[in-house]
Amino acid sequence: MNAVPLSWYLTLSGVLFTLGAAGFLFRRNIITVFMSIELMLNAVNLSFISFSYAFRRVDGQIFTFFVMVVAAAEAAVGLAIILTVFKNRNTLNIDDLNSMKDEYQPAQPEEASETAPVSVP
Amino acid sequence: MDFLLLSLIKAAVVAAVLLTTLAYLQWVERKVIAHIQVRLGPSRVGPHGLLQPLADVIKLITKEDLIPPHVNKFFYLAAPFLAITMSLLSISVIPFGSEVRVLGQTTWMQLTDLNIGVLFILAVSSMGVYGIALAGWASNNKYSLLGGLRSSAQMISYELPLSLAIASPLLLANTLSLRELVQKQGGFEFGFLPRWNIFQGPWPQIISFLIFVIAGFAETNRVPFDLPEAENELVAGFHTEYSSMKFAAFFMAEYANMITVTCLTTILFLGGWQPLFPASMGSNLVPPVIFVLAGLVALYHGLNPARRKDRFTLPVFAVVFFALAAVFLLPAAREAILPLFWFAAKTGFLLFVFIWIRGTLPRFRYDQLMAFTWKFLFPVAVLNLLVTGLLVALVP
Amino acid sequence: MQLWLIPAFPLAGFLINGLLGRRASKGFINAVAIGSVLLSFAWVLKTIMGLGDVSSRYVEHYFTWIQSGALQVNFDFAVDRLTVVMLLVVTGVGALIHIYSVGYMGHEGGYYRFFAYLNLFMFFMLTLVLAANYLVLFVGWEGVGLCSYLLIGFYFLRQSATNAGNKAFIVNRIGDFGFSLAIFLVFLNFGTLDFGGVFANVPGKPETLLNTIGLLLLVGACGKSAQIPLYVWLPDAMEGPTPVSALIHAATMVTAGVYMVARSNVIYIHAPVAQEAVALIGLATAFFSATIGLLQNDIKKIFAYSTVSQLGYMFVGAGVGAFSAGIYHLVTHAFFKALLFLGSGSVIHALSGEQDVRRMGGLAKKIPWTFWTMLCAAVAIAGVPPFSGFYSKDMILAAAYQRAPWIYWVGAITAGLTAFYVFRAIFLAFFGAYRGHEHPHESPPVMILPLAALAFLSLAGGFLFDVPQFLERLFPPIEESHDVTLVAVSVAIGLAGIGLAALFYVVKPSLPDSLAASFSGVYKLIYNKYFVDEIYDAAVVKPVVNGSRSLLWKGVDVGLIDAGVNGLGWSARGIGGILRLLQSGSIRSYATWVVFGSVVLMVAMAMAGGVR
Amino acid sequence: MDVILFLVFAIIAVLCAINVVVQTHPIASALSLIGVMGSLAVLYLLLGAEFIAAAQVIVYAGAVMVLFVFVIMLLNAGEEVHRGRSFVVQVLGAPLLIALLGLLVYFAQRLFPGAPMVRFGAFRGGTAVAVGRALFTQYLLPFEVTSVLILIAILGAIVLARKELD
Repeated sequence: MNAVPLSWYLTLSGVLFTLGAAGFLFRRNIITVFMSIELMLNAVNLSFISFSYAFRRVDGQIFTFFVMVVAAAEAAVGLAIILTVFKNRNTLNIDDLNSMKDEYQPAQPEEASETAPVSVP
Repeated sequence: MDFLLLSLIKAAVVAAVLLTTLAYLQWVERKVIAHIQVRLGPSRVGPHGLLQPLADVIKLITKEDLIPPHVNKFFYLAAPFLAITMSLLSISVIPFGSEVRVLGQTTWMQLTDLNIGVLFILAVSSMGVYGIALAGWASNNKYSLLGGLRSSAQMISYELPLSLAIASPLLLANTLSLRELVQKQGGFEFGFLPRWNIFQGPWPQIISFLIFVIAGFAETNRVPFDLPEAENELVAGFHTEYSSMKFAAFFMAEYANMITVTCLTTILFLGGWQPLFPASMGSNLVPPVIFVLAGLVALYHGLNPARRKDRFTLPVFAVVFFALAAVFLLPAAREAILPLFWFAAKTGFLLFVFIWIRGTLPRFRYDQLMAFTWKFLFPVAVLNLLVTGLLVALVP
Repeated sequence: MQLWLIPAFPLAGFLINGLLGRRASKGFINAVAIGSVLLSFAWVLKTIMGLGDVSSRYVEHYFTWIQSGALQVNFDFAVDRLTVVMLLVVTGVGALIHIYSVGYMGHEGGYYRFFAYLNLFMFFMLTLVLAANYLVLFVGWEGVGLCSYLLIGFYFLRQSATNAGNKAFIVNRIGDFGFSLAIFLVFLNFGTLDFGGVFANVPGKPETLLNTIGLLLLVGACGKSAQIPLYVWLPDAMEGPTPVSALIHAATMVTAGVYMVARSNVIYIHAPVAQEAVALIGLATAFFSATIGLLQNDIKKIFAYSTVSQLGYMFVGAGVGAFSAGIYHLVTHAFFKALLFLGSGSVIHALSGEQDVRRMGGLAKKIPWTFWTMLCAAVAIAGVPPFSGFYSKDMILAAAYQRAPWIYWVGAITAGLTAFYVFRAIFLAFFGAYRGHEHPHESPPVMILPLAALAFLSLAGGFLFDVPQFLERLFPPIEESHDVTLVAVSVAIGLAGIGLAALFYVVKPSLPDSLAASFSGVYKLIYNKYFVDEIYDAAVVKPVVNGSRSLLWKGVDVGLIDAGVNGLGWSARGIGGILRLLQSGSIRSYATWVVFGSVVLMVAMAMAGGVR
Repeated sequence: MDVILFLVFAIIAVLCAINVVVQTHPIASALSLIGVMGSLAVLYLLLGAEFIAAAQVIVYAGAVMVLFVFVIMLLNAGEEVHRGRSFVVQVLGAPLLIALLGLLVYFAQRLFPGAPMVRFGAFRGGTAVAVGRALFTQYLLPFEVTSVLILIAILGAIVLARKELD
């Protein structure tokens, strides 16, 4: 018992990924949701590294490296967006951020393209 | 189980030495600052205040452990331990000296040699931010929060030039292992100039040395970068709400960080345990001579005492110094202790510089601090790295 | 040899003046514009010195411009004797006209723009001349067309100027269409566009093919060189500043067609039908526009029709196989026609913008320099021996007689007409009593100097530069005729034209009006330029516009395309109306659907055994 | 030894991940996430990816998560409020996630049915040298493109966050 089957690592990766997805689905705080995404990315990274081990090639690790870089860039921009959203809406609850849904318009397609009201300072 | 046992012993020794050093470093700092400011410093507890650290420890332990209301208790308690853990962790990869033989065992004066040792230190030091940030946030105090935020921003900002300054000597040495890094700096150019990275061609790393030391000051929140605890603005910054041992933990973390930074500087730029000049020119005789001189000075002041108790204490020190000099002359012991001496000497000198600067320079303003790193240190570090890389690539 | 430097100098001038000229002083602009052209001229001279007698073709390869399948086009420049002649004319006459423009344009707005355009024109013209294959030539060809458009419309605030620019551009497009078809055909059948490669393979190709290519090239040449039926743009092009008329619409650009035909002489020699067509179109144009020129009253229009007529002469030369004679006439024409235009520019300048010859008169005393230089040009164009026009025109006529005597006769009569209308203009403008209101003043020396230089060239150019001999190895030899009677007849007809003009406009000024009255039908026809513009408008322009409006716009665009697009939009809206039910606005429900999708995919994968 | 290490850190990772999801306060979630990342770094080490392990701690734990903690502190994000609800999530969410987990585990077992055993030190292709060589030869173009991406991200973050000032 001095070695671990590779499938254990992949299973762990799957478990973490599912937990990340669960966080995404059930959490309402936008920052926590964002962190759940990072968790999912980490889970994927783990499987990349496992594959790298399985095939004895460095390529999987390179992929992980790129995922990290992209995650860093994503975090920077994403958190800046969260800051802006919070400043404009004063909420971090993801359920409150549903202005993409067209709730107040009747079913007439012509009137759907109403221009946003311009606020005059 | 030899390996485990040996490691445990080494860990115990290092921990003991390190904690003592931490305690006495504070005594040294107080003494040096006092003398810079033409005061005496601690002198009541023990001869020359030598027992002051012990007294401080007793005081801190027995003090009432306050937990303010409305704090986030878990994080409030976790923060100081996070800080001290992270700062002590990086000591584990620092090589203090070369190979030694003790009781038939051959071992390195280093807890462990990772072949990504430099990355390990970077990783651990980047985790150190959390202790401070959490402490600031969990205290539920505006001053603490501001101090914590300031501190984390400062540490993140200065980590960039710090890392870039580390990268240049790595390019010269072509390794990430700290032990190999020191070994690569052995030997002498032209018979006298040590091949330390700060002197070594093709591009002597003086610039990155300076950047590293400056960034090191900021990373350890020392004067002139001690904004997080600027008492006239923020009371005491992130540790305003901390008392007794939790405060001591932060305090120890700061000094441990100082020691890590100076050790790292020594290893990266000043050749670790490599001597200043070749043994053929008598570098082996330096420590005995120093200790003999110190012993003579102590003896002289003991014979012409300024205070009454000096008549007993100083001769005792003189004897200790003479004994040390004698140890350095023993061939068997010399092999083991000489590298340690050089390492300690360099690190000690750098620690003195830290304290010296604290006694000399005023504090930066916060915007100056940020502008300094982003607009000056960072570009210079990038430029230096570029030049180093280019020269390493071009010069065979 | 660095041939590329020749066009590079004017290009640099264009860039400097075009980019920095708005803020620069006039001195700076002059220095850059004239300096670049002079440098170019100097470099042409140096090149010629370096090449010795230019007995063979010298090619310089720069880079592969287009590499696509079988099509490989190199950006190459080449120099042979024909190119040398063209280079000297373009840079030499160009430099003189640049200098003249300093005086003429001195008080105009857009000074830097004018010189930048002129330099750009020089660049493209030199590229055209230096090109070593049809595509690079086409680049220069289109470039000079662009500059011509820009300069005709130089006074773009004037509606007539912009209209004239558009007209020139559009009419040239028709010619260019023919030219590009010819290039396609050449590539299709020869596999290359390089002059050397094409001409080496011409013998042995079917004659029909060569005739087609020749005729298509002729279409292109007709557009650029203002031949029937595409000549209509050139008279209108006189809306541009007079130096432009001299440089582009008399001396250089309009001769590009002749140059191109001469360059393709190998094709035409093996394509008799096409060559015949060149001769006929040239002859028709020469005669036809000469008659129009008889009754024009705008001094620049007179010379414009004269240019069309003389270009026709050159085509006749090329058409009857006397390519070197055509080029010879091109050179001499560049001298005297540039001089005529610059002189008329000087007259217009003296009269502060008056162009109508009926409101001139008696100017000989008031602006003597202009008068004498223009007189030189007039005798040269009238074919009075031993001036330059005599040599070239006589050579063309002689060659024409060898081919067909009737061509000679028509050509000779045209020469008489030419002499008549040119001297009509001279007599009306410089003799008699002054009929205008302005106070004429002589032009500044900077304008007179180029006039004098060109006058010298017009007078002496004929025997100074023996172009045919210089070009003799390049073209098939012309059968020399030493029939002195032919020469005598044509000279006599020319002198008769001058005499008639003197009779009509100096001795008995009432004669023209009575003649006009008695031949009023013909008079009206010619006076209105045979109503060609009106015919084109009715036959081509109106149907196209009306057809576009009723069929393409109302029918195809609204009925078909808009309906289709709108229908797509409506159906998209309809489908979207259903799908929008899924859009709850809640990210979490979207994410659920994403998970759902991936689960479905993975189940499918597991069932299909997709992974191992 | 390997088994013990794996089990210890796998359990830590899973517990921390669960904590990320169930904790109501974002900062607790963030710190748990750091725990996940730290234990994953150890697992990377076991898999022979030492450079990536260090990068994981430096980049993820040391930089990305600091940003998170920063933003949480800056916005003073408090406990989560359960206000809106989504019918789709409530009905479909849990079954779908269980199905997802089952499928992932199934695939993991089917892909590598126990055969490759992970021994620490058996694969040493993840040294800084190996990764660097791959990055600067085979993956040079993606690497450079990534640097451009980061530059753009920095600009974007600055532009977006700048609005805080006015």
